[in-house]
Amino acid sequence: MKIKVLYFGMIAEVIGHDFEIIEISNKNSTVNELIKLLQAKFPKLEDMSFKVALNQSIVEENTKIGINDEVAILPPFAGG
Amino acid sequence: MKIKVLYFGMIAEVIGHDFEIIEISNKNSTVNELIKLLQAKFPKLEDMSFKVALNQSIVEENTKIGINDEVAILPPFAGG
Amino acid sequence: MNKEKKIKNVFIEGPITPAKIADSIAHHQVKTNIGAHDIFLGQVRADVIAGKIVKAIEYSAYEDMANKVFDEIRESAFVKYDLTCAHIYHSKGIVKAGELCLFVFTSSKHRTMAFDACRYITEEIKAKAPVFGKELFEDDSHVWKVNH
Amino acid sequence: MNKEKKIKNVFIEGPITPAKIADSIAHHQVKTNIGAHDIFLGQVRADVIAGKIVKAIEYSAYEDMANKVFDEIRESAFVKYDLTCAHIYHSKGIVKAGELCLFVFTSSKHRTMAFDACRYITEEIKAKAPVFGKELFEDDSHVWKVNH
Repeated sequence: MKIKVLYFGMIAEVIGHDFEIIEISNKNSTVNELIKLLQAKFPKLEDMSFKVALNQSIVEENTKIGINDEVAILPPFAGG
Repeated sequence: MKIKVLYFGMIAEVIGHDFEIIEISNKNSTVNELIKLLQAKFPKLEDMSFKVALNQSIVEENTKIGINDEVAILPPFAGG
Repeated sequence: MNKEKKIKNVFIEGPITPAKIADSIAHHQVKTNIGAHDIFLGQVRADVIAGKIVKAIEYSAYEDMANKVFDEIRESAFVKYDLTCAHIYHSKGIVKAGELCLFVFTSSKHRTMAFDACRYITEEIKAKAPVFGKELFEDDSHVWKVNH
Repeated sequence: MNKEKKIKNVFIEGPITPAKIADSIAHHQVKTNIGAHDIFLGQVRADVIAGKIVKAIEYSAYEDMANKVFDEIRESAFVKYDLTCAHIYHSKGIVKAGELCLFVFTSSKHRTMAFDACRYITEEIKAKAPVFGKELFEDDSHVWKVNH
């Protein structure tokens, strides 16, 4: 299935876009599998710290990704 | 000896002036003796809470009053 | 009545001005049950990083999520503390060194609640709001800011 | 060089205006080592006391002593906390319900120091400054305010 992944801050800088459409293997893909896929594509990500949000909430790596989920890769926060 | 005593807030209201010249017995008068003298003159003071400042610092009741000391009778603070 | 709650937009383009803060304060003078306000302001520092001076921070955010997070922080402050009002404003875009990027404003009957809530909200923002900051140097190079 | 230190006058006649606060904030924008400000504002409440509404507080003070106490509080805050700036303003005379009577402003590189110092200064003022407040009612009667 295809999902839309949003990138922010230094992650967007490394990847070179604000978002991408990513093909993930099946309906039982987890956040962890997406991370592995992105790290294979962008090796610099392996050295970077980030969190993943599904539908605007931070989730654990074992969370399953659904077809309409809004996925975002978030580098360290710097608000305030 | 004569000393000048300053009154503030509700104390000034009860006494009716902002300051008075008070005659105290001798050079070894303490704050405590001054308080007793004022309470005799203004019985309402007995029910009131106040602190005494000598030369702009709060002092204990056993502190001696000198001839040039600035004495102030301070009701509870309400700053801020 | 399953109407979705309207979430407030916390972001202001560019720096937060002293005039904006004065306006906010003035708007609270009709609320005569308030006895205490606490205001936290974040200001961009001209830090020296590896010999170069920060001239500005360019803020970006996952805005929809950030506004949701700001709203949750604000709601949780009302649950934890006895508040009359609580407001949050955060800059997006360029904020120069010396300019303000965050404005947290809490009001209560008594000072303890205003102080506690302002600090709580500020700490929560630093930890939970998906806001990103690019520290810009005079030579147009940059580093990414990370909260501690 | 036994010159006596000039003690600043903290008192402002009447209410502290939002414009005064905006001016103070604006003056700190040249200090680019500041990362955090905390501002405490005391506002006069329209409390109901024995069925009557407070319309204003008339502040008076033992001004010379109060300015000395405010100065000592400020100096002690600089000793206890790593501050860039600290300012205190207090009203004297009439301040109506909803208007501001106290403005404490602390600035530091980081937020913790600004928060801690602002709270410390505010608590010290409430406990130690010889300032007196007459709560005035609509019918021109009054009671004397006492800090807790």
